[in-house]
Amino acid sequence: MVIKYFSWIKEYIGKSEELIELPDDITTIAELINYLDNLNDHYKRAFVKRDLIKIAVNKTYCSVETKISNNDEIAFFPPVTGG
Amino acid sequence: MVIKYFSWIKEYIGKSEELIELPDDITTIAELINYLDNLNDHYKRAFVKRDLIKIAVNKTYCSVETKISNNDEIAFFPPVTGG
Amino acid sequence: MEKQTTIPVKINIQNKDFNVSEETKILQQNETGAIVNFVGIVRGFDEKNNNVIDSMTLEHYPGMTELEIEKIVRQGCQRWDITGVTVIHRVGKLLPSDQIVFVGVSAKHRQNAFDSCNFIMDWLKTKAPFWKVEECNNHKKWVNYNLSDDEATKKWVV
Amino acid sequence: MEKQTTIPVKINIQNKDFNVSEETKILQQNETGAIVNFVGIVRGFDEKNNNVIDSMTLEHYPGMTELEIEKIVRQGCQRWDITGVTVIHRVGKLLPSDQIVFVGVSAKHRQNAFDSCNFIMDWLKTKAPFWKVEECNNHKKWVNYNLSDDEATKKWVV
Repeated sequence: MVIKYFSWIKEYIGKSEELIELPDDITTIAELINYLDNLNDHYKRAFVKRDLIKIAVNKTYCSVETKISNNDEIAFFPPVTGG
Repeated sequence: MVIKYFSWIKEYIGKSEELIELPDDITTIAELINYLDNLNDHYKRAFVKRDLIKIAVNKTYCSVETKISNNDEIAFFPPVTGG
Repeated sequence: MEKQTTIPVKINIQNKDFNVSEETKILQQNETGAIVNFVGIVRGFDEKNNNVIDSMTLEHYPGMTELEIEKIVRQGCQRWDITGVTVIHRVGKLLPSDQIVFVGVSAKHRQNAFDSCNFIMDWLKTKAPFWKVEECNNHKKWVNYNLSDDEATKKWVV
Repeated sequence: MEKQTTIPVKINIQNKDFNVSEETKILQQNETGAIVNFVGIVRGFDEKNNNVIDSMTLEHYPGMTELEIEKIVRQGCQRWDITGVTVIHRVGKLLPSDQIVFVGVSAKHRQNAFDSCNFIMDWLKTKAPFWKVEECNNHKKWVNYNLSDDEATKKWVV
């Protein structure tokens, strides 16, 4: 699974993209966030304001309940500020 | 008094501008229109749709009740179609 | 407190064409964050009468046209917080797809630019003394005004 | 009857600047009578935090940005009778008074151009994945989103 990070989330985690092997017991975005949150303090800091964080699966907005699989591209980013 | 005509009113009357000496008994636009209307058929034809005609005194919109004097610049024109 | 109304305003009635990029640059002031431009284009077909148009000629009432546009712009400046306004209207003979009118407004914030540009354009359509005559096969026809243009101004009545 | 939605649409995410005149010309189609352009400008001052800005850098999510803008444009095409749409958004480093975003819409009639341009801009602000970081004295600060941008989209809910 590819995970992409943008803006200050990218800076907190220290990378813009990573490839992980999705553990079998993780089936939703909410579970993935809990998994990442427990990896180390960088992820923990990034996901502190998790209610604010926007999520995309395969480049489409989705919610924490969205089902995911190992072939998906996940992205975590703050509210957008273009225009 | 200068009177200006625009668009199809100018064409009906056959001139874009004329200088007239305002008769003493004419004090409003309504009276001026009646006076012009009686001059000849060209004016009569121009003023047939008089409810439609817009009036300006000294380059400001006004109504048929507006008081006028010999120093004024009067204009008669159809509803505007710019833009 | 009275609203600031001493912003740069440019009003031109002219035969020659205008350049939208240049006008956009001119509208930029210190605090500008948003610019909304309206560009009117001569259409080659008169929908209402099902007529092809070869050309169109615009006449206006010199002096009064500028005064009326100034009044509209002043109202726009009082109603919205904007940083610059340009109105350019062409007169004389124009061909289909020619640019005919430019209304550009700059503002700090975008909704003020959108609304004031829309407002100025709507009122220009019903108040500024311009008249169009359409030419087709050496036949000319004065354009009738649109009732829908009067309707359009109603949304600005508070 | 389904609305015609096969109009020319151009969506570009790019580093380089854009030319408003050229984009306006491209928007002109056969039946176009009105073009409304929105141009966003980098401001040199952050009002909310009382900060001068030296420069700003924009990043985006390649692929998703284009998809989100396409969705917004498609909704605009279904809702209004329009003849062309162009959206250009710059990324990378920009300086105060640089042009940052262009949204242009052409239509037969002006109100459709005004409303659809306003609609596309409002939704772009809340949906298109771009992020701004402001630079000042070698210090950088990610721009916070504006609650007022969410509010702005509410006027389009029918």
